[in-house]
Amino acid sequence: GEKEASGSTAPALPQRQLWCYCYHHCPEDSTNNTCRTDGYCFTMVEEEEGGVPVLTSGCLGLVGSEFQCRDTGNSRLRRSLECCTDQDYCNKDLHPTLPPLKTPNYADGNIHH
Amino acid sequence: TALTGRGGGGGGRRKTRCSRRPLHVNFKELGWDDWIIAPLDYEAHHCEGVCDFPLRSHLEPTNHAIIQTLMNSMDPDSSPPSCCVPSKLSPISILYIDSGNNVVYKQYEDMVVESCGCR
Amino acid sequence: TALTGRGGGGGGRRKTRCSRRPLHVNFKELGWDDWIIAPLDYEAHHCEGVCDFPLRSHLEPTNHAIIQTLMNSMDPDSSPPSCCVPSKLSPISILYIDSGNNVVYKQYEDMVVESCGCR
Repeated sequence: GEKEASGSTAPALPQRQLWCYCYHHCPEDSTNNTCRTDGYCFTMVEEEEGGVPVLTSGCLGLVGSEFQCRDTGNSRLRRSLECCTDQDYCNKDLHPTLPPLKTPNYADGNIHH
Repeated sequence: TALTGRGGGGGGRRKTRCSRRPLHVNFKELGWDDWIIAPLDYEAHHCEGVCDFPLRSHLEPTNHAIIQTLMNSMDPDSSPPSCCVPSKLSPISILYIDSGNNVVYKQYEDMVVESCGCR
Repeated sequence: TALTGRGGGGGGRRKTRCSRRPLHVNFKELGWDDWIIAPLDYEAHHCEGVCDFPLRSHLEPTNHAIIQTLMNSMDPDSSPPSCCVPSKLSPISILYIDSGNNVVYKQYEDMVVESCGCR
């Protein structure tokens, strides 16, 4: 197995910044619904308390992206989140759909490489 | 059902997410104009709003904040959501009279919120 | 009127102040046992409780948190109290299968709360 410890001596990768489409809770300094990140773009559809599905998209940092992009299939509110990193604004092409009602082990959150 | 993207519009109450808000501090109102000469007021800002999933990159969440947010979305009783707090602060300098009746000009650290994050 | 000193006892509801609380994270319940090999659960803790005046030294408040707490006690509408959040975190190491199907052992920073503070 490959041992990957933080703080290893491998030269630091140049900090690649990815542009994403951002909709609904963009950073304060965001322009034209865009944001920038060292991690992933995402799009998520979530069913709010009232049952109304809400679409949001934006930037996720590299820290914790393994957790956020995988999400949990057991959240109380129905939601589906997809991440991508292949090119700028890749989340414009993501169209997640809400999981079926109450299928216990339905795991969501795919990573697109 | 039609997809809405307008800030949790439709029936749902608009959720205000973690962001920097105004907080004007008036030392006179605090009753400190007996020792503070200047400034007598300043803009400190504060952080307020929900930290909900997913935690955006500009909120610079820690791994723990992300895990806690996921746990909260699974079972709100297990833990509260992560909290919106200052992630970057800056100082201001204050001219004041110290206990020895000297006039002092000193820089106070962490007095102004520059950005907010979820922790 | 008798002074009460037992943690805000007397008639008032006992205020639980900012402190570290349990938060047991089970990766299986999160649905992550398809990529995480070990550990499948761990104690992450979390921070919860009120940050009221005066902010004690063990809560390591910033100047801003102190000012915000004072402003809140003067006018609760001006700003919320400061928030109880992790002030010190520690890592854990996780053995998992990555997207290339390799078995990886990696240290994840900031996964366990060591202490809480008011910010």
